[in-house]
Amino acid sequence: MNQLLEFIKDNIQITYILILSIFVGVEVIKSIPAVLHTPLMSGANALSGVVIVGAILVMLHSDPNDFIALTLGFLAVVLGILNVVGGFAVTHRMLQMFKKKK
Amino acid sequence: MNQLLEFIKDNIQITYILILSIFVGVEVIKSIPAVLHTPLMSGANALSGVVIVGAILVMLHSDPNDFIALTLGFLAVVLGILNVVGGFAVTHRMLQMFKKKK
Amino acid sequence: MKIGILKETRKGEKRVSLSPIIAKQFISKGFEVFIEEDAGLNSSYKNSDFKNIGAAIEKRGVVFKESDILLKINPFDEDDLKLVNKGQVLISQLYHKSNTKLIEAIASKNATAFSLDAMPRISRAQDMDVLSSQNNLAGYKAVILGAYEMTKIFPLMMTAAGTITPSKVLVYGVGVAGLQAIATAKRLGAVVEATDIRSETKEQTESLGAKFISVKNEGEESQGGYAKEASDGYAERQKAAVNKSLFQADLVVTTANIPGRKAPILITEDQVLQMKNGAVIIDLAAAQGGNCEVSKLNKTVIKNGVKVIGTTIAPESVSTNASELFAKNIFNFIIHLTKDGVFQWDLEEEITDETLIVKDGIIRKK
Amino acid sequence: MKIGILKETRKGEKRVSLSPIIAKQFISKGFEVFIEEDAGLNSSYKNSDFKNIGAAIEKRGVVFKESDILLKINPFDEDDLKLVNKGQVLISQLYHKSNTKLIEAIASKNATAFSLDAMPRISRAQDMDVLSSQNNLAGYKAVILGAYEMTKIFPLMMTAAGTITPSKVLVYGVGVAGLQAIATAKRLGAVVEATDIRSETKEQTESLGAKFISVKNEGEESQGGYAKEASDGYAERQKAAVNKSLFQADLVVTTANIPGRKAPILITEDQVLQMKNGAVIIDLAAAQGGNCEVSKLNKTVIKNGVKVIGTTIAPESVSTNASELFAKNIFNFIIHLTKDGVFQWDLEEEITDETLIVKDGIIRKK
Amino acid sequence: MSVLLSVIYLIATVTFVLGLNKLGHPETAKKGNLIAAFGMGLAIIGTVFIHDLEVPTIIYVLIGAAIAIGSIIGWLIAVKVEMTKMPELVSLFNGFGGASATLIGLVEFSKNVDNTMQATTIVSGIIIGGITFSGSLIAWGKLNGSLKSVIKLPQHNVINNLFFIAVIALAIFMISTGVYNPILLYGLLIGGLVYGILFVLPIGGADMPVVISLLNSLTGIAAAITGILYNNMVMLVGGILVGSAGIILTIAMCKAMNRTLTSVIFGSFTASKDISGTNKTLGSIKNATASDTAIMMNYASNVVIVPGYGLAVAQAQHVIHELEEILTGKGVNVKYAIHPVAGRMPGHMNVLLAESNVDYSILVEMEDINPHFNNTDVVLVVGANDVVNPAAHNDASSPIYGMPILDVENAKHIVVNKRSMNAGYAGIENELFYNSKTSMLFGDAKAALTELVGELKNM
Amino acid sequence: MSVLLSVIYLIATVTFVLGLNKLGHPETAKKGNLIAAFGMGLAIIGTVFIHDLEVPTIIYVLIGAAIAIGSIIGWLIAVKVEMTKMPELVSLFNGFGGASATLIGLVEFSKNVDNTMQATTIVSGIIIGGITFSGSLIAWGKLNGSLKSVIKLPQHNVINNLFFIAVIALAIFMISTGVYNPILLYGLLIGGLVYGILFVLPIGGADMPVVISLLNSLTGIAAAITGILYNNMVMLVGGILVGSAGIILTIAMCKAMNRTLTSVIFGSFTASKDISGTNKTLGSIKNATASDTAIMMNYASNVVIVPGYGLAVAQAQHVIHELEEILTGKGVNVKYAIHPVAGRMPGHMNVLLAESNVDYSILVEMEDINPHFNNTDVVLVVGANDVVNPAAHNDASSPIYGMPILDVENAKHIVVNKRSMNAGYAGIENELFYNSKTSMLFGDAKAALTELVGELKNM
Ligand SMILES: NC(=O)c1ccc[n+]([C@@H]2O[C@H](COP(=O)([O-])OP(=O)(O)OC[C@H]3O[C@@H](n4cnc5c(N)ncnc54)[C@H](OP(=O)(O)O)[C@@H]3O)[C@@H](O)[C@H]2O)c1
Ligand SMILES: NC(=O)c1ccc[n+]([C@@H]2O[C@H](COP(=O)([O-])OP(=O)(O)OC[C@H]3O[C@@H](n4cnc5c(N)ncnc54)[C@H](OP(=O)(O)O)[C@@H]3O)[C@@H](O)[C@H]2O)c1
Ligand SMILES: NC(=O)c1ccc[n+]([C@@H]2O[C@H](COP(=O)([O-])OP(=O)(O)OC[C@H]3O[C@@H](n4cnc5c(N)ncnc54)[C@H](O)[C@@H]3O)[C@@H](O)[C@H]2O)c1
Ligand SMILES: NC(=O)c1ccc[n+]([C@@H]2O[C@H](COP(=O)([O-])OP(=O)(O)OC[C@H]3O[C@@H](n4cnc5c(N)ncnc54)[C@H](O)[C@@H]3O)[C@@H](O)[C@H]2O)c1
Repeated sequence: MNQLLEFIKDNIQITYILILSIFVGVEVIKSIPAVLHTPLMSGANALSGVVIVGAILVMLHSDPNDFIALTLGFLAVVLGILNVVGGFAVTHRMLQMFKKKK
Repeated sequence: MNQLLEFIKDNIQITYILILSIFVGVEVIKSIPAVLHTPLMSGANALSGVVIVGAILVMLHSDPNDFIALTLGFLAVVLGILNVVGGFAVTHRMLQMFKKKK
Repeated sequence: MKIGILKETRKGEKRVSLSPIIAKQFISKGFEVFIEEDAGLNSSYKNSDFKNIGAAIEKRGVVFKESDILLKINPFDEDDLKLVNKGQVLISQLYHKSNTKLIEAIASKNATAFSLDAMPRISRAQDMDVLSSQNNLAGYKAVILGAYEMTKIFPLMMTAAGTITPSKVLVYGVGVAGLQAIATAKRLGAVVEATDIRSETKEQTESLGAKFISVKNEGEESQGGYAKEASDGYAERQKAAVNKSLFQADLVVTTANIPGRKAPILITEDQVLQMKNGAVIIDLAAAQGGNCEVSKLNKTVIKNGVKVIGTTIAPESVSTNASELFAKNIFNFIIHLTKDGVFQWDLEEEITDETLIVKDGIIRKK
Repeated sequence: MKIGILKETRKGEKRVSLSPIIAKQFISKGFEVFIEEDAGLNSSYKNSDFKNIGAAIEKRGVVFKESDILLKINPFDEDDLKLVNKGQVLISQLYHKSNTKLIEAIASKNATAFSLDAMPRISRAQDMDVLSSQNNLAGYKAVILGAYEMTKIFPLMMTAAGTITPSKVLVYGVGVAGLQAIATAKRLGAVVEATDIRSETKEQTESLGAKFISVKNEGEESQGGYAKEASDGYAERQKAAVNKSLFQADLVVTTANIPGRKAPILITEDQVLQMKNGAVIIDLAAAQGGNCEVSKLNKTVIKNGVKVIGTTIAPESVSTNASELFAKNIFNFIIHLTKDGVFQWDLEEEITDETLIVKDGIIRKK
Repeated sequence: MSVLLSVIYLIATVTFVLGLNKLGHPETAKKGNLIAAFGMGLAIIGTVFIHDLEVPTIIYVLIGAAIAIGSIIGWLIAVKVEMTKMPELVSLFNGFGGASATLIGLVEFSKNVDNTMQATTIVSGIIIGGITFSGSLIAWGKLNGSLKSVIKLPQHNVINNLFFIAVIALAIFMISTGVYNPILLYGLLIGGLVYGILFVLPIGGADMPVVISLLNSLTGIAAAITGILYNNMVMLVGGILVGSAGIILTIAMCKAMNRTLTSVIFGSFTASKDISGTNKTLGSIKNATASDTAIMMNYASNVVIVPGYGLAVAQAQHVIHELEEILTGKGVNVKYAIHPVAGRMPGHMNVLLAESNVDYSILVEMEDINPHFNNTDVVLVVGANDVVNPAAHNDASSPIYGMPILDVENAKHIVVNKRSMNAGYAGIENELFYNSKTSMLFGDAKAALTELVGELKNM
Repeated sequence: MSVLLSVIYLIATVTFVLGLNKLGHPETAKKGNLIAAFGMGLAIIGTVFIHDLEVPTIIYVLIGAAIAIGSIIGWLIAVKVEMTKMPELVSLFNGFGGASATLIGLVEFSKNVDNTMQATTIVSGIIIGGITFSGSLIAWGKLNGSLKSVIKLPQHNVINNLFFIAVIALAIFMISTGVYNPILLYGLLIGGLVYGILFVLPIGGADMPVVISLLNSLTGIAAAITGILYNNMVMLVGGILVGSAGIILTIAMCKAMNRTLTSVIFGSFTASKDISGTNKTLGSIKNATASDTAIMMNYASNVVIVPGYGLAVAQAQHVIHELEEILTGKGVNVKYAIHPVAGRMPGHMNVLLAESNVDYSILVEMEDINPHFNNTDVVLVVGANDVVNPAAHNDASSPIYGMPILDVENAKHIVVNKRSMNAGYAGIENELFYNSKTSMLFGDAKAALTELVGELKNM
């Protein structure tokens, strides 16, 4: 508990950011029609691919000779971008359904 | 422009907090029934009395002999707390109207 | 004050000018009520119904002799007048403009007479207005009569044995009776159209969910909420606008009247000949000469397979309700005219002034 | 194949077994159609209407001589049978169970006969079921007749001359006719209640917005969707449950039947005596003996101020629609029985089996 | 800052968000207010007691005294004031908040102006605080009637904008040159105060709530700016919340009044609205929105609906029945009052309501319902006019004088739905519409009732 | 971090919030997706190019290659896959995201474990990433049918929870002792992976979407944790957004399926729902919610309503008319298909719909509407059963064989509203309900249609 409090004190702004982000996430989603559940889930999934930024940083910071780090980093980037690109593309396709027909 | 960017860089977390707070404020309010406009305005008004915190800080930091600062600080606290207490109390009274009659 | 209720003598008339409920209200206001024997029978009021609430059932002669006020629905006739005494107050529908002889006879008896059909159509007189209350029922019954006479049903029905198309109903004249006819036909599921010379009736027609057939009105045909006689031009334009609907109609109800005049002819014989085989026309204006050229009062004329029924008897055939409403109108009227059981004779007052045709033998209105 | 349409001979009957539209459909399927002169007149079909679509208008004798199939609505009578030839196919409502003589006469002519009232009530036979199509119209017209006969109007009306309370309508028997009666009375604004021995009719009644009066049913009264004769206990319980509504009713429509039996008596004379003065009873079961003890077929009996009208004529009085629907039923039936203009005589098939009463002089059903 | 205070501020911030959120729903609004108040209390107490400064007792006493005085006065005013005076009170309190921010800025200016950043915050705090203070006071004066007329200078807009630009220019000059001259500062303060007055003066009384909401939002921003100065999170986040929520609320209020924000602020010089609601002798009318009406009805026990000819014209019989069913479902007791001559034919309303299956038992005749109005919370008059016109009682010269009417005036609230201020059949004015208990819900009956039903469903 | 990159991250964060917000409304959803994607692209490009590290070209090449490969594969899969396979694809992609987080953790563990804080973030990132990865793969397998059976160990719940506690205990042990042993770490990784499998295995196929949403939320949290490690705002805020929005979405999905989150996760062992939708020979049914139906109709060009006896029983004639009016108002072409024996008396539907004033011209007879169904986007069957039962065509043994029916099967979508799977008048099963184009909207017609109308009004 004390540690948590210490952490909060040391990272007070991060804590605010965390809490405010949670609020934004919650508020943004509440009361959406059920038919949008799946596209929204898919869109959120694509966003969670933001982890790719970390994967890129891993690679940028890797020693060109650190083979393991490079391989793992490479894999991480591939998987991350798969998540991002595939995620947005799938979402886009799902949302095509909502085009008003003539 | 440059200064603004510098500021953002130096205070990146504050900037995030600012922007996230704006989002929270906007999201929280959107689509409320018109009859709640006045109570909500009143409630928000009470919240803006949070400036009292600054007023208290002014007094806490004042030299006991700095007569002007003390007076101004005193006034600031009185006005601030007026805003807070009066604001919440008025809001509460307005909201009494929404009690379900039997 | 003593009120005498006479049995209606006109053929086919089933109403009576007072109902037991209203009789009771009169009595509780301090009036005495005398009912001619069997006066209410055709409106399903038994003598005992009246007796039970404290009215006296009497022979005709006694009623004439005892009463201060004599009530009838239809104009007093010669037989009645023989029994009227000086100073008695007669109330009924007198149609004084067309019944000059009757009015003179009343005057010669030194009696007083109010005519209910002369009621001014102002807001506060609405609850004394027998024309409104009776025409309303007439509108309803005209449609029921039509539905009864037709060989088709009103509503659309999609059934295993095929689809029955909805009947088409056309209403001429969107006054009190016309509106109620529209409403009733609509309820039964017919497709209803209507037309009138007064343009404000368009909105009223639509407010009942029916379609209005607009005829270009050059503004000269309407006056203070009432129709004037239509110009020839109007009649032609009306035919052009309405004929298509008329020739497809299964039921036509005509109610067009011009106060104090003969009813306008809106459907000529020529038009009848072009109508659908099996169609029915109910001419509620028959007593004023009829809106249809071929209609005869209280007769059914069949022309080219079209049944033309000239009638005013519609309210008579719902005698119970008609009598109730008439009685309530009369009650409101008498209460308005009297104070503590005595006539006020406030001749400045619009309602009294307009309806008081003969006062103590002097003819006030012609 | 040649179809001959006979003019109905029964008194008061206005229908005809074929309409021009359906005649045209027959012709387009390759049939020839012979219409007896003036057969359609009372349903507002002129001879020319038939002629125009290609049917032949013929004298009675010719129709009998030329036709392979002879169509009527009402049972063939002695006069008809004289003209029937060997091998002809007769189609009409024969009521074979109660008309044994007629059936024997047909058999003796070596003719073939289908009875439409023997149609099995299965889903795919619905579009050939004349009982349904005609009873439906009967239910509508019964209410119109009632509204016409009553001295009250149906709807609630709050007017300047007082409030007219809505009429109370009570329907006995919630079959095809009963349901349509409920719907029609409801449309006109009446307060409607209904009762039936089959408990599934409660939901059906409520689906039309009316109130159902439940009578405790001990389960023994219903069978395969049809009513059985009620036990005495049931009759008593029914009276107890319904009497309050009956004595307040302005209009009562009775439609209760038990297939192949006399109609049950549901309203006794004693009950009629306790009803409201001015009430009307329309007894649609009068032809089967009537649901009301005092009703007489095609007569209006007035008892204690209550008008009791025994009728089956309701569908006849909407002859145009009734004929259309009947014709459509017949069309579906004949199309079902034939293939490329020739009878199939598939005696295994339920509809053919049940309706084919006499085949080439042999009586199949009794 | 101590851990504890950090956590307290964090909690306070969370209560602010939750409180605002709950304030947006009728059912939870009261709770929301209490939650936010609790958080505010926490933040204040924490600020006073948790710090590592050496503070002389006298200061504590002063702070205590200030808080006590302010609290008592605030509480008393809030509890005593009449219900109808609440909006002006909000304006007054808001002005105090702005003044407080200004005062803080003044003190800090004399002590802590080390860098551009601080100067910027302090100066903007002072200006914004000043604007809110004076603006709010003017709004207060307008609402409580002491400032009656709408005062406009010629070319008011232009003058306003020029003045504002001048103040900003002065501020920028001061900050960028680093000349932190107190005289300049007081100049800015006065500039802010004057601009506040100029800003609010020309705006009409009916638009005041919008202005108050806008000023309220500004106060929030002033608080946030002060928060940046102290690097104080609760002030920063709380202030921004109020600022952004306030702007959105302002826009929502404009929408509800069918206006745009710019038309409120600048358009005060242009023509008034289509539906004129003022009559020389009868006074002015009050507009209601569908959701006002919905809330009123939702919390009523007895509602009476008065249908008239307009209901028939709009063919809104099905919607009114739906409204009635929803209210009944919420436990409200609903009746229809049927005037004998409502509509254009005898029984017009009966035909109409029977069509939508309204139960006969809740249609009540005039004589029977009239005594019941005393006891009615809300009367909804739909497309009726003459049949509820009190002239029938009061005005012997009126053509409807003597006609019995529905005495809807006896109810607690009356909402009248019609399309305009046009007269009915009798062609006469209806003073009921100008009654202080009456609000007008303008619009075609079908559209307006549909909206009303929608609002009620969301409650 | 450079100013530019900070700003870029800020912009990306804002696009995430806006994107999510817009994804919540049918009209703006597509735009929302694009906005978020744009922000993501910006963040990625910024990360690669804007920094002050000395990075050898080979690394750039590798990064470029990785991005190119991943993008192309992801794009191809997304574009090629059948519409019906999309949910499983989401699950697969989500698993990749989790794996990516785990891999990052593994690399960082070998390099940067200086303090408890870092250790905590890395370890939790690895565990959470592992759970999402294996869990998502299982979910994917279940959805695409390769993992058909629901596998449950005896006492599955207890085992699950004990296992989870063990993993956490191990993690705490490792962090608190500071013994950053790679073997322990791989133990934790495997622990996470196994737990992911244990967690998803026993959950039924119908509940998979909820599970995917939950795992998705976890991936977001993993990303956020990684963001803390790098003090990277866009990862932190983006991850938390996905995490919190994901949880809310998960709960909303449970609600829409009439379940609770706990019953999905733990209740997989208890009995199934009331309305059983599976029939040995006919297959299983699909449920629709009111809002599914509303969206379908909102975006349709031609809608046909098939009323039946149930509409009459529910007395829903007024609501269906309202539905029709709203759709018409939205430019949808609406017709009623009237079967000759729908209801219980000839003309039952006509009486009913006339009461609510439905225009006669849009009531279409069976023969006339049947050819029109090919061309119909949505058929809404309300309380009808026998009259749309294809057994009349197909099954010679059926009591309704030979009866003409409404050929609603020819339409693109069929929504059937009734209260249960009960039979109609003829007392027989209806295979239409098991058609792959059919969804069932269970509930009393009046209630269900009212909800539908409500949803449509909000669009
Ligand atoms: N019942 C009868 O037998 C009968 C017969 C003849 C005359 N009258 C007379 O008719 C009058 C009846 O009184 P009332 O109160 O029912 O009607 P009213 O006094 O005529 O008032 C109706 C009001 O409805 C409003 N309106 C019209 N269309 C509307 C719409 N689509 N949506 C919303 N509001 C609409 C109109 O105002 P806006 O234009 O501003 O919307 C109008 O002021 C009485 O004066 C009576 O004497 C009655
Ligand atoms: N029209 C006539 O003249 C006539 C006369 C006699 C018989 N029939 C027969 O009646 C049938 C008519 O077909 P149909 O499709 O209209 O009706 P149906 O086949 O009887 O089906 C009606 C369906 O409505 C549902 N339902 C009942 N109440 C409901 C409510 N409150 N809300 C929602 N759904 C409800 C029932 O399912 P749940 O219980 O699951 O809700 C039922 O399956 C045909 O078989 C026809 O042969 C017709
Ligand atoms: N305010 C009141 O007190 C009150 C009371 C009763 C009636 N009224 C009003 O008075 C008006 C007339 O009512 P009424 O029913 O007694 O009228 P009515 O019986 O005199 O005539 C019936 C209708 O026929 C129409 N008509 C006449 N000539 C026509 C022609 N050539 N073609 C087509 N239509 C023609 C008239 O316009 C009228 O609508 C109505 O508007 C009614 O609402 C008012
Ligand atoms: N599926 C089909 O093909 C089809 C076709 C037509 C009718 N039907 C059904 O057949 C049933 C009977 O129809 P019908 O109108 O020809 O019946 P009917 O004319 O034989 O009888 C009318 C009603 O009277 C009722 N009844 C009998 N004795 C009674 C008593 N003692 N008290 C009260 N009520 C009593 C019956 O239950 C029935 O509802 C109905 O349910 C109808 O829907 C089905």
